[in-house]
Amino acid sequence: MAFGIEAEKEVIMKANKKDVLTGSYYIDGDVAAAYGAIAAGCKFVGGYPITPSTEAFEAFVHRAPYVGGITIQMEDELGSIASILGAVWSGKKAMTITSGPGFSLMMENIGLGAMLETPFVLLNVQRSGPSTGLPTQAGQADMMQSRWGANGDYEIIAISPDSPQEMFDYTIKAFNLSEKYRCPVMIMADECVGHMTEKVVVPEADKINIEPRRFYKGPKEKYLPFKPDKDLVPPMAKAGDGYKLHISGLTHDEKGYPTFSQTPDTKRLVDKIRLNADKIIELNEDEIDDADVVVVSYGITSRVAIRGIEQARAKGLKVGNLRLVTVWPFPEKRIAELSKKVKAFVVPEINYGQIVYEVERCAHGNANVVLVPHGGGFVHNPEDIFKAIKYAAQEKKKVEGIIEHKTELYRLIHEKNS
Amino acid sequence: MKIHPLFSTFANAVKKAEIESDKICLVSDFLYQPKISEYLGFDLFHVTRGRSIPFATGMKLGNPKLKVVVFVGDLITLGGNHFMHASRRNMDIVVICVNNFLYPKINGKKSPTIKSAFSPYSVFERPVNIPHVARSSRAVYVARWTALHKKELTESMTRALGKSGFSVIEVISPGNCYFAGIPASPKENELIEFYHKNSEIKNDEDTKNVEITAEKKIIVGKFFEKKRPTYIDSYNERHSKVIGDKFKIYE
Amino acid sequence: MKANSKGVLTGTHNLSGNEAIIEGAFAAGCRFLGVYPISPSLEATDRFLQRSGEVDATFVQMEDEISALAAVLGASWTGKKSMSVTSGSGLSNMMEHIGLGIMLQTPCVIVNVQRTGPSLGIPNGVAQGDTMQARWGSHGDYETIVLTPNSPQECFDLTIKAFNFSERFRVPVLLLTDAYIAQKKTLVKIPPTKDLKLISRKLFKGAKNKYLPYKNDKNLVPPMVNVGDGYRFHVTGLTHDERGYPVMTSECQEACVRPLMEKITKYQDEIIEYEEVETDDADVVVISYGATSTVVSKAISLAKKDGIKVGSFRLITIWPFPEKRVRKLAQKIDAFVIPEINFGQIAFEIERCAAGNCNVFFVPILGGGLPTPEDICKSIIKASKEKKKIEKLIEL
Amino acid sequence: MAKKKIEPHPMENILRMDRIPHIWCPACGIGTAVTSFASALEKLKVNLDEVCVVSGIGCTGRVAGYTKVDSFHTTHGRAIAYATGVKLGNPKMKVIVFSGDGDIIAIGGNHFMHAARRNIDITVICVNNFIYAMTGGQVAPTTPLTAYATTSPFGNIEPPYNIPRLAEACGAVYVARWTALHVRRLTNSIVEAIQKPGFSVVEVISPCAQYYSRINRLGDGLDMMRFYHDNAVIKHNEPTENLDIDYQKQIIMGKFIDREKPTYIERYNEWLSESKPKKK
Repeated sequence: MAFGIEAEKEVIMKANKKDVLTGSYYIDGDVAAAYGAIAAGCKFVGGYPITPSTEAFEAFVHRAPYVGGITIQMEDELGSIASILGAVWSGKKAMTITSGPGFSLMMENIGLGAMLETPFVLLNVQRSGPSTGLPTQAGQADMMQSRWGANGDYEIIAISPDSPQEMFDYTIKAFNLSEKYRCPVMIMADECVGHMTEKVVVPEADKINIEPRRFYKGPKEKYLPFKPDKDLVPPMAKAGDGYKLHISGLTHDEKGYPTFSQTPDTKRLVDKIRLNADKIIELNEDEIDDADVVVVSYGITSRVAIRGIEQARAKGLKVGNLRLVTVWPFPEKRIAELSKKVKAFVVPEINYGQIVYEVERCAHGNANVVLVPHGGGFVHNPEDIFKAIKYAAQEKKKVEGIIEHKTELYRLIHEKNS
Repeated sequence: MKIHPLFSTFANAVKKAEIESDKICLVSDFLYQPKISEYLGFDLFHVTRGRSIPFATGMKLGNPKLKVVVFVGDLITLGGNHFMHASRRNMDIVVICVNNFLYPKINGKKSPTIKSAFSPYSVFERPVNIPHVARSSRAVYVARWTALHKKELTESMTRALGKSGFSVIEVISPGNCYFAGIPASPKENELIEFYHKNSEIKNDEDTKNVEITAEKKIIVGKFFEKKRPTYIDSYNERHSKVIGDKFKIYE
Repeated sequence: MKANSKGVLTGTHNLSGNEAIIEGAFAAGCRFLGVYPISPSLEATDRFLQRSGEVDATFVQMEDEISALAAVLGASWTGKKSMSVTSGSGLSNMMEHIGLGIMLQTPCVIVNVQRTGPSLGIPNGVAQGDTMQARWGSHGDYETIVLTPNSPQECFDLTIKAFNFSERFRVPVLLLTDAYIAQKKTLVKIPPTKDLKLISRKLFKGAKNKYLPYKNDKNLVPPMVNVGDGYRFHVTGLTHDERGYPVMTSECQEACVRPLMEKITKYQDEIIEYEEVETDDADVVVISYGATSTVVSKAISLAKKDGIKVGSFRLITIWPFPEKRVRKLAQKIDAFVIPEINFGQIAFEIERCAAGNCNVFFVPILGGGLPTPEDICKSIIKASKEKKKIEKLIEL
Repeated sequence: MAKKKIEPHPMENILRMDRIPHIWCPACGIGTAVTSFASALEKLKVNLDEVCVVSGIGCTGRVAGYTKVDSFHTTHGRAIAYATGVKLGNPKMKVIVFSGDGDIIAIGGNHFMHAARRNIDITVICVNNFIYAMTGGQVAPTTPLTAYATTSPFGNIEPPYNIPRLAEACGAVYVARWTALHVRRLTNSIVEAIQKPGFSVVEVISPCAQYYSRINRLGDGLDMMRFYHDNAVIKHNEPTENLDIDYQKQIIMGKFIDREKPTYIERYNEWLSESKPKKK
């Protein structure tokens, strides 16, 4: 018998008035994310400064004392993520903020978070890599890392906002998803969105829905920390409430005790996301229905792509726009569906090809896949995206594999030399 | 089930310190004895290697009412930095550092705090003087005992539990197998006897002089005690001073 | 280049996978190990220590995996072939420095003895859950070379290969083994010194003031120098120009980072190695690597008794992925069957390369132990019965 | 017009002139520390080919890029670990880790502690400006109590580290502290530290006019220098527990520790010769 969420499914919780600074602001994406976190009820941030995510941490530090929150600047990223895991288990909603190299350092404990089914939010304001790379400039090259970066099998949810307003909105959503599925949720923003200053409207508190933590409600002695409800997510308890928890990063059974081989129950870590994917995935679609070419993009690139798409439409091309709001879990079904209808997908991203592999996989050879790469340091030239669309619309042949569109920058750097 | 004497000592200390057992939370990066939580009635978190102190930091800040106790084995390797910084901040946690002269669970590999005789590879490695590092990083309570100094250890633990601030108790005890409730091998029993015999109680000794070396006896005792505002105390004090009435005391 | 006979233990020895790796490393000329102990990679460290005196190798046990790999990178720049050995969560900790190794183009070999994950998982449990991590684990764009042996003998051979690749392309190369291969003991034949073909990094020979640390040669790999040889160079993890000085523009990023990937993709045909058995007229091809491949051959012979035409395709190089070959195979056959001790990693990659030409069946195996041949055989039979094309990864 | 002959810079063989101008703000003390380091190398008359500078991330982390010796600009906090590898790989090298307080003491604290414990023969020059300057003025583990920073907008509540004390506790063999004003003494200290076999630490207190003094309204770089002039006192061999730095209070400088201990490589070789199987 499952206790917990079933009983109070109907209860819709609203944000706390004190936490929401209703009004409209002219702020950057980092700050908006901090405001969003506070509105979502986040009371703890363990952080470590790293460009370009620092502003989010700073904004949280400034507001925290007024909303009953607390912050700590830890000694490194390993410490900051471990501290938020601890804070979550003592009952707080928590977030950490990082970028590039810091994200790489967090890998081990992201695995721990997934293993302990700890709901937390990680804001990664991506910069260009690898290694130190370009600290102050945009990149989108951590997308695959967010999904695969830690050892072992687990699934996470990743959201990619494209404006400061979305940084606010989707930070709240990220908290809601993490509480609902008890998994790490990553906000994969990028430097452009993080440092972009725009109007952000903070709605009234009662307009903001909050997913409460699914605390266990049954008798204490019957509590099994990893016994799932029907939706594969177990209800949670917090330390200090007398549940005699044993929570271990080792492979464990329902009780939380270590086991010596994986049980089918371990697979729940991936299944709870994979089987609930339809409920999690959010996409923005525009003129998809009769499109020949669909541009698949996310984050800041999706805003740059609009210009390229408009140019192409002006030339009479039928171009649809598919924006991934949730990047992980990947919208497999939708891409597979579209692949049968369209000629080609055009995937611009600020990396040398990551999400494009997923698009290619889900297209199952039904449509061409064109990659418009950008090494980082800036956003695409919309012209490149337009040219790629033009090419994709004209290509009659089915081309095997990913077609890489040679951008202006590529020609400038590599063809001039040779 | 056989419980390591250390745990019974700890349970006694909790009783003596009159702390509600529900509020006690153990964090460890090397405990392999899951049933401890059931037997002793504490919450137990087993986290990634070396990260137990930041995890505990988060727990304490998340819910200041908890009494967070960290049991660590190889603290001074992976987690040395967290140790120093939590100590500097005076996070209100108790660290029980089981210096077992062997890496727990890892085939008896060298640990930095090891004396040359016990591990073939460590001759050229210097040991860390845990009490001295703790004191230099401003811990508020520093003690060291061997596992057989039961009475003194209980006292130390009681004191540390009752204190607010970063308290460090180094416990010298061999072999993790033993620690995990598996019967000790004769060799381990011999070792634990050896440590006990080879130790000398010197309370309030300057931590500079308590380095463990092959030449002299292991100096044990309560070395240092002080009072200092904890992180949360300073947070509340400073913020209520600067912000005034709008600030709600964090507790 | 020929090997230094000092490190080569010519003859036949009974070695575990872990030990064979160290012998391979010594034979390849490795003289530095930076490590932090973690099960189940310990025998490797032990072996290195036991033999380090004989071969004049340096060993350091650092305080964590982060610093272990940092020390390896530092040592590599002094001209020593260097390596690190780790497992599971240790690899997660190394991620930041894999990025640095890529950016500084530092040759080194990282051995990851996979254990069951995520997080601490099962310390001695067999698993293959780090294959995607090996490719994508560090931030930013990069390409890497990942090899997976399936026997102690291959552990030896591939370690030499790994060093050769890392020296040739100046990249960190990963060797992914698992708890099963690492601890299995079999006879390993170590050839005489003169038969070992080794590659060492190309050293810069020109005038000292002419040296540019990141001026690529025609193979897109810049020649290297050693610390202390008087070139007084500067290298940085920031995006840099040929001189190694940071430049903060997207032009420089393009010029700096793309060759890091192209130097591998360009020569992938020379890197990629796989083993095919009876794939020519097969209807079903089983794709496996590492520990699972040791079971697959038995499963195939079982399936053949049922009259199914089964072939085997074993990945030896996982990354770069043998895309071309898999694509070709997909056009000829009905289905791929992929048993992996994880919940789906390489299977996604194969689904991608199959491009809808054949069905892709994925057999997730629970970590901790090996699958039985019967289980895999059952999956093969199921796969062969499916005549309809299903455009989806099918989990069995 | 006749071409005016440009006189070579006196430190041209130590600094990378092709990278000048550097990125440091006016009135920053890092430049002074680098100059002291360069003069120390000149004084030492070492073969510059055998000197290696390793830096981490941050303002001081950029030092590696301006010194014309083998130089590595590595990841945040890992400079000491990287240097350990360089030293062990080639024991002939004189390895200097030149980095900031955030890099060495915050994220790299563990490596600092363990390299000191092992007594790896490297020299750490730690420029302490009390703040994370590269990222824009966040609180550092050396920020004095009550000082303001962007992540301590209400005043710092964490007691700062006393770097010499930490170094001593972990086992460093040479520990000194100077301010960016005391150039001559600083240079002498760096000379001594590099000559000293073992883990030596030189802390350089440096003004950060852009962030630390701006956020705390302490005036410009010159005011900071004046402050050092008035408030810094030299006390050699002072017990390290007295070396805490309070907000705008006295700064004690000097050489505090100078002791002998076998280095890691010495111990390692000793062990090797013992453990090698004896031939019969």
